Amino acid sequence: MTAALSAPLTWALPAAILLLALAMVLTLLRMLHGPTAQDRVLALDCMYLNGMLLVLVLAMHYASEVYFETALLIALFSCVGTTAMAKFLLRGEVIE
Amino acid sequence: MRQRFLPAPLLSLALFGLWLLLNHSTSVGHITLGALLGWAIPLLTRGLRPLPVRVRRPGTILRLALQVVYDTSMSNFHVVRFLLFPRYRRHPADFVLIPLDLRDPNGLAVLAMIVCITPGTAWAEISRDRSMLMLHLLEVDDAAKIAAHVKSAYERPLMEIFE
Amino acid sequence: METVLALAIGVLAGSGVWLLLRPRTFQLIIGLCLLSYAVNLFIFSMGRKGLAIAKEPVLHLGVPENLSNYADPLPQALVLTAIVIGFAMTALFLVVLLASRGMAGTDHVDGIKAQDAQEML
Amino acid sequence: MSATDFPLWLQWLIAIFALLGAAVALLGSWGLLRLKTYYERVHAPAIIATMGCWLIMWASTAFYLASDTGPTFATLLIAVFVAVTVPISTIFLMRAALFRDRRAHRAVPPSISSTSLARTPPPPPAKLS
Amino acid sequence: MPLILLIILPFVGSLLAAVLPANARNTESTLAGIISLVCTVQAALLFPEIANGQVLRQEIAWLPSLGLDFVVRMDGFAWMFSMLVLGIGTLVVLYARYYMSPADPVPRFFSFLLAFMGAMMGVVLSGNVLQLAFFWELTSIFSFLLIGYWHHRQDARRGARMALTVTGTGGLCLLAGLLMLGSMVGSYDLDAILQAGASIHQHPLYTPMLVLVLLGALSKSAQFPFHFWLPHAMAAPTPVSSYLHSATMVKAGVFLMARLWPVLSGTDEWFWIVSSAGAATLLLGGYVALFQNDLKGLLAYSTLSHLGLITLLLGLNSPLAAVAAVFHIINHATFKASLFMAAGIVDHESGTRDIQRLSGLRRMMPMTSTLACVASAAMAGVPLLNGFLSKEMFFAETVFLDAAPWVRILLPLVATLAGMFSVAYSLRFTVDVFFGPAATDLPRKPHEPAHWMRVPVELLVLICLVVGIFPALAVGDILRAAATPVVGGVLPEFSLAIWHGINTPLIMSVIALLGGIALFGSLHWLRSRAVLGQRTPVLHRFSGKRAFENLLARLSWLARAWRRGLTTQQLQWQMLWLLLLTLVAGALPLLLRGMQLGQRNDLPLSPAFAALWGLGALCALGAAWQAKYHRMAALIMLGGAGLVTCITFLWFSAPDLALTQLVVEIVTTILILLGLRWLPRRDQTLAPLTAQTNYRARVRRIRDFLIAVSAGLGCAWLAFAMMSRPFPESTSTFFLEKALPEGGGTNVVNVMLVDFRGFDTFGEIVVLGIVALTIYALLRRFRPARETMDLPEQQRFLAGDLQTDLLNPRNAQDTAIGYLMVPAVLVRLLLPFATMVAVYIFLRGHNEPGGGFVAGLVFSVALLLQYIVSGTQWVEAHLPLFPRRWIGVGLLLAVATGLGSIAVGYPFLTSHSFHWTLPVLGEVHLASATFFDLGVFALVVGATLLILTALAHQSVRAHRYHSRLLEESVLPKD
Amino acid sequence: MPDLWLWLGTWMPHLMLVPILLPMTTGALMLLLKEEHQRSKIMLSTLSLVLGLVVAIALLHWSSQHPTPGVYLSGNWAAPFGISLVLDRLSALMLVLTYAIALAASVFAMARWYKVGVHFYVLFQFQLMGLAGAFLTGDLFNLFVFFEIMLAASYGLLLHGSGRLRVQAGLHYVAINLVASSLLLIGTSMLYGLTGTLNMADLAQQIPLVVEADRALLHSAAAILATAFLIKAAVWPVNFWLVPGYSAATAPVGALFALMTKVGVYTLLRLWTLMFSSSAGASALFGGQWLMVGGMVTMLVGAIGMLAATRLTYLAGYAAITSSGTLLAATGFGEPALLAGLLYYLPSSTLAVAILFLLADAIDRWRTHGTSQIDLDDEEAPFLSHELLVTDHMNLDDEEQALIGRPIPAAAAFLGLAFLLCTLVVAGLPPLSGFLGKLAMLTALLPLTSAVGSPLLLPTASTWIFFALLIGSGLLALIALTRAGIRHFWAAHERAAPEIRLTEGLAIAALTALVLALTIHAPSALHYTSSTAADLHNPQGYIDAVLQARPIPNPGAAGQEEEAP
Repeated sequence: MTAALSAPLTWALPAAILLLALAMVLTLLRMLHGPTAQDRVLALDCMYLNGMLLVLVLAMHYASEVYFETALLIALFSCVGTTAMAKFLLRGEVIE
Repeated sequence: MRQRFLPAPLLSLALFGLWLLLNHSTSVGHITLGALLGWAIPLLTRGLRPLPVRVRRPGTILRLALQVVYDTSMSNFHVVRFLLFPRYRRHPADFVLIPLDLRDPNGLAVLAMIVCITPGTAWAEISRDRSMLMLHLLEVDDAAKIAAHVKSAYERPLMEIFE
Repeated sequence: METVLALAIGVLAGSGVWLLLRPRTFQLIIGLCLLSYAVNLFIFSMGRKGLAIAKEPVLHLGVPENLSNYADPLPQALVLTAIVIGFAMTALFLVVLLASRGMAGTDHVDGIKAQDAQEML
Repeated sequence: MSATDFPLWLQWLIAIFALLGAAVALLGSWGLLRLKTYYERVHAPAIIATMGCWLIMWASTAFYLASDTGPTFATLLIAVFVAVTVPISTIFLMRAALFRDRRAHRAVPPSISSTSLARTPPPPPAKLS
Repeated sequence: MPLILLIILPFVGSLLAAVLPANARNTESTLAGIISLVCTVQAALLFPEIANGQVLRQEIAWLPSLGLDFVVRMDGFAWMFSMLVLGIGTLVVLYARYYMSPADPVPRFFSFLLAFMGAMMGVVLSGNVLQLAFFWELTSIFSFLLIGYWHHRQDARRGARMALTVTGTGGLCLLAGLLMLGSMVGSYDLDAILQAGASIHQHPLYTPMLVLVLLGALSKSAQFPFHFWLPHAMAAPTPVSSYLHSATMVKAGVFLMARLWPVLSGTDEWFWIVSSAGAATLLLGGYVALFQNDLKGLLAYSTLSHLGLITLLLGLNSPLAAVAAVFHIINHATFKASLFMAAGIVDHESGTRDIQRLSGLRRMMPMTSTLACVASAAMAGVPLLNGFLSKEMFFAETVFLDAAPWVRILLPLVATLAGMFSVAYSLRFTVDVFFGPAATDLPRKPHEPAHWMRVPVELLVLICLVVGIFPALAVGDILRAAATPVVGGVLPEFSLAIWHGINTPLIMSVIALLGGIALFGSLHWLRSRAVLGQRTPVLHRFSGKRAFENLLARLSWLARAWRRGLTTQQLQWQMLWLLLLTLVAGALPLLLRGMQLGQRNDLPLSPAFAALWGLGALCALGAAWQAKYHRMAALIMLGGAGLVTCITFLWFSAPDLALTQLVVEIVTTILILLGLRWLPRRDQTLAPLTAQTNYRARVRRIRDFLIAVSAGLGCAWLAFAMMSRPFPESTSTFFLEKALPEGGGTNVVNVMLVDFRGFDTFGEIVVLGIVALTIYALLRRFRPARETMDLPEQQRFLAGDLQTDLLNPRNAQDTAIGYLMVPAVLVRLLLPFATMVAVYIFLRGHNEPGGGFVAGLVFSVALLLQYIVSGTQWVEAHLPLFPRRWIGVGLLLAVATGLGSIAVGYPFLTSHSFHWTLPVLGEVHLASATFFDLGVFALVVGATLLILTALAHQSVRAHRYHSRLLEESVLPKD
Repeated sequence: MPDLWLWLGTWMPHLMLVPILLPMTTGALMLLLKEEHQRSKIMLSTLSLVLGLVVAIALLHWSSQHPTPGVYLSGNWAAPFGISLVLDRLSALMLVLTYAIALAASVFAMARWYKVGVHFYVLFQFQLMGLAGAFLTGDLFNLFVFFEIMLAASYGLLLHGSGRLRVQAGLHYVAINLVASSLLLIGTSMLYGLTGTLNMADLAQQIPLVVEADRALLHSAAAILATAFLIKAAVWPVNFWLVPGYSAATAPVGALFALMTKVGVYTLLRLWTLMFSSSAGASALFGGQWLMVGGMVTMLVGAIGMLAATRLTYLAGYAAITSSGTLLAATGFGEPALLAGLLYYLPSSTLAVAILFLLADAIDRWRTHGTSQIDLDDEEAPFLSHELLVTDHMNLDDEEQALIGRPIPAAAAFLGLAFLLCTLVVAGLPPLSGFLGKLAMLTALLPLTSAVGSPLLLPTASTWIFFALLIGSGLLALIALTRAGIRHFWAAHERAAPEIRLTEGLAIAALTALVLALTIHAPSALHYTSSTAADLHNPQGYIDAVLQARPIPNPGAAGQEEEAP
């Protein structure tokens, strides 16, 4: 316990990672369940967000400075897939 | 002349900042390179950005930002509470119509950002002539109050800034 | 960890293979994508000293350059190439699939009408 | 400087921030799963994009500042980018949902654009200022 | 003159003949005549040496590694045959000059004829059995071409094909047999083989070898049961028939049997196979010849019969019989060639070869008649003609044979019967055609042919007479020289006298003569009573030709049936086979050698990772499950699986991979979505499954499921086995050590991509470029299905309140309107930032994760976002991109960078780093790899944009189509 | 001429790059030209091909002069660290073959085919790059990359001109090859995992050292890898894609594709002789019998397919399958003498199949007067109705047809001769190289015993089966091809003379001449192939050459510019 208290990062970060992974699983359930296509897209969007946070925490956990770009790209581009899908649902074609 | 060689100074500045942040370095080389890129990229992508952006009143911007931070934090707490204790839901979710006076696309875009990053509020639809905005709110107690809040807290400053 | 990854590869490959055996072109392309994930992970798992955590092959000053400090860079380079080629091939297959669909009027892999084929399953 | 060498208060700070952020993400995802209608569900990820994102971002900024390498303030960029991109996807998704629900004659408000405008075939080119 | 010229000259002549103009009949025949005459004379001049028992031999090393030295070897037997080939060849050329019509395209004819002559000489003079097989097949081929000379006739085509198929097959068998023979003896050289003598009879492979060789020989000589091709080969022009199908080519079979007689004969197998085939042919040919109404048909069957005789003689395992066989080869060649030519003259002058129509030609063409009569008398074996002599020898052999009792009784009977047939058909040939009342209804009025056309016949008949009257004088030496090598050195005693006293053979001859006349008379009588039809009694039921054609037809049907069974055009089956094969291939070694897992310690399991992959697995399964009807859902789940893969890469220390996977994932999603627009909606009109199809469907699914499960398990097992094994030393340490000092970068993966393994990257970008171009090319001719050509459902015939602000950006000048307004502003703002990020990722690539590829994709995705929001036309109007030029420039940049190092003396793609110290900026570091990466960047941008915009442009086409429909007001109102 | 070869030889080893880089640069340059500049594109392409052919011949010459293979260390990294290109006799031979066929096909395409779609010549050049790379590379993964280049370009070329048949066949072709590529990756990565290297020469050294516990995995990896190559080499039962695919392609592409199956064979040959040579310890000659069996079944299927085929392109496709089966089976025996025969047979059969594809195009156009599409209904068997219909009686003059020959138009005669030549080569009849090749293999199967009476080693059953199949498949091919030839050249005499453009004729003539040259120069060709076979059988020379090649040393900091090797 003292070890845990003296080095909270050693357990807190894995716990955070686990929470985020569970969050992703929850979004997956929504994705599987649907019921509408927009629900699934929303779930994917959310999954990407969770994934991005997971990457950030993972980076801290492993004290790595090179994971950041991945998170940055997720942040920048997670909307692209969602937008394309939403546009497809809305207009039947992605690029008009 | 400025239009041709420096089409978007604000954007250039932002890009310059982005460069320095990304490289977390303030060496001479990076400053030169960042400035160069900040100047060149808007120039190259100029064709795809036809809308000029004019921004005034930095003070208003600051005020608006603070307001947004405050509102966002509050609504975050609301939503968290709502999610944690679903039983204590007080009001149903609903759409809210808000008449708009703001017409500038950039201003509307900032409004959209504010609305969207505020949990519990989602941008649903804007009328074609931009005179009416429809939001979806997680909890609607009084639609008129919400509309008034949006107009006063966000739309007005935005109109000041962009128009 | 290895078990999880191996199982993951297995599931991806199995799903991909199942889809490869389906009659619709769209199933085929999804199957190929899944298969390529599986293959990429498979190649990736072939690194020296197995899987490595927090040992990115990005050199740090003062850290001895050997495989106990860095992940094996070679499989990573291979996977990179494989990803790119896989992407290109997916794109190509998609377009061929569309063309086939346009010419044959059906999305069966053999270009036959659904009604004629008992195998639209 | 490795993470375990951080001062304890900093470790706690980072740990709490990260855990809270993760918890918020979990809560948001839970909301996504649990809420009844699509329009309610749309709001759940918003807390991830704001609160979850900011908490974890501050945690990692603190982490990198303390460990003296890495992206440091650049992590702020993530929050900024998220703020810019979330509206894009939300607007599209909401519009798509409304469109599909209206087509399916579900109970959603009618369009707020005037319908007479919609019926005229190609609209006049809208020239913006 | 070197012997080899005897082979080469005809081929040279053939080439010359082929290039002469089509109407050069005289030139052609002169050329052919001169060549064959020169060869004949040359060969004849060699006789003194040959008669001494010398064996002339020339060797030219050709393919020593195959044992195929070019050995030209001439002994007496070969000399005799060469004389036949060349001498009769000369006469045939002369004859053909007059026979062929002026309108005939003779270059082809003479060219093939000369080539055939060369090939035949090759067979005869081969001193190497492989060389013999080589020329053997050539004779088949040229015979095929000559039979098919009048290719507009169906019988010619069929006859040619049949001849080639039968003799070609035989030739292949022969080749196999000779290879075995050579392998048994240890050499392909004929001399060596002949010296091996009877020693190979004991070899275990003797019988199969013998069967194969005999298959070749018997089919070539048209022996039963391969006899049927020869009559059909008569569709060839008559010179060809007389040359190939009586005098030379068909003799190749007996030539071979005689050639290898010392080695092969002397066993029971030999006796039974050869003599029974000979005897059967002898009788069959004679019998069928009796009923032929076609002159050439009659001659063809008589040829069969005589060849059967020769074969029978060779099969008797007695040296004397072999001598008789050799003698009969000579005799048959002379009289049969002359007969064919005579028949050709009749045909040529009267316009028909139908014996029933011909009659009394004696009056119109007395000379020809006389010649034909003499020749057929020789064929019948009338004394004082050469045929008599060899027949006598034959009869004698059948009588004095040392064999089983029933054979000793049967054989003379057979011989006498065959003699009778021979007399009868000879009579039919002469009496029916040349005697009797003059025919009146002939197509042409017959008269004597041109004198020179008759000369060959005259010469040949003269030989018949001379040999018949002065046998010993005329051919004694020749026969002796020719027969010695056949019997293997020791020539048995034989006498070439006309009169041997009254003995059994003579009595048999007399019986044959008288019986033959009687047979002819009775048949004549029957025929005049119209009892006999057009067909051969009894035997017409057993048509070899029909059997052959049936066989071929059946073979073809069978092949088709097998092909249907052995191959499939259905992709699912192909996939099934492929996967099964892979499973077997992958599993078999493991099962055979035992599967072992390694001992390596696991990394500690992270529950988060397990949860993540639970999610990934569910996504994969979900995608597999939903891909049939819910494409969108499948695509979304694919995205989920991709994200988990990306995070996995990151987790296990591969940031470069994670970046690439992420961006590629996004582009792929857009791509598939773009494609989804052109796929049909879920088909609701599927016919409901019947109970039977349902059952089959279930079986299929279970089978596929099992395969999928085993493939998955297999992959998992392999992966786990590999991961848990201890690894040997690898090259990787080298890369880690050299990356910075020599590669100039700290990101080893990137250094590897642009330096260590730059060639891979080089290839990879080419792939991308090719694919982009292919897609562009394919989509240029894209023809979407009709129902998808219309607007998407979402844009069709909707109530106004659904459409409202939904605008197609095509219709707006600035596309930032309606629902797109706010996104457009944000997306356009995103572009410069994304570009900046791309530059950042590009520049840091060498030292940190990133690089040209990811940067290119980032830039492309940012641009694609513009396309999505603002539409194709607006983007392209505002920012013209030329993706193909990007591709071209990218490739050239990469090549130029690579070649740059050659310019400074280093191999391709060697990387160089440059360092400058500039006044203000300090140290500037530039690696040549950066330029390479720049090429990658340009190419990736170009390729991605080309691919996606080419797809996107299809939408524009659809809209154009739609508005055209609107204009034409043919849009269905519903 | 010798001076030219000498002069070119001085450019070694950089010359080895030319077959890869030249087409690529040409392709990239063509991309920069506008679409209207077709003429200059054709010129550029032809020029580049001619140059490439000259270089390939120079390389052949070089390799025939040098006992050790040429090694090029790209990026100046020593093997096994960098990617090395290796030029030995085998690859030089394949290069010359590739460039010759490519040049002819491209000349053939000039007449009409390039017009039916865009980027024909660009894709053609890239295809060539892929082929050349696959022949030259000495690295397993790089081989995969070049395979992908080759395949990607072949997809494009196959689909060139679009149309339902092409797209349908293309879909199957692409799908199968994508799966094959996955297998290739799995096999390659497993080999890396087990041996720690990707360099083929190094692999050859490492494989005997693999620990016994890993050998099952090693063999599994090799088998999976081999499956991938077998798919490309069109072994039964994974060759169903080939015939529809190749016959749907345009003629010049079909001709080039005749080479593609040979790439699979080449790769198997290369890897198998390196990795599982007789000196590979416990893995020596692994899988040889499977290759043998697979090859023989493939031969049989190919021959049956030829017999069943009615369309010329199908005939050609099955001919390709037969030839590839023959080569595989011969490979499986692992006999140097057989290998020599195989290597001689390979180019001739490839050339013959390529000519067949070109001829099929000309003949089909002739048959349909260049107007309508070919009647594609393959399910009926027209040959049974009119050429093979069983007739009862035989009389030679019933039809009263004129006994005067019909002159054959020069163009038809030309096509006919070329067809005859193909028939002879494919069926293995004399006097052409097909016969010599088969003979070489046959004699290798039944080697001469030294002396009469010496103890005999009777050949094994598989030898006999292969022996019979070699001869039997030739026979079936002969039947099928004569049937087709008679039907197309003899039976149809009412037609006008075929229209062949000069370039088309030139292409066919050039390839024909090549076959003839191969026949005439058989002694030297066979000498070359047998030394190639000896090299392959004894891979130590290859291994040493690759592993002992040294990069150019770093001259150190020279002035302002520091160069890192």
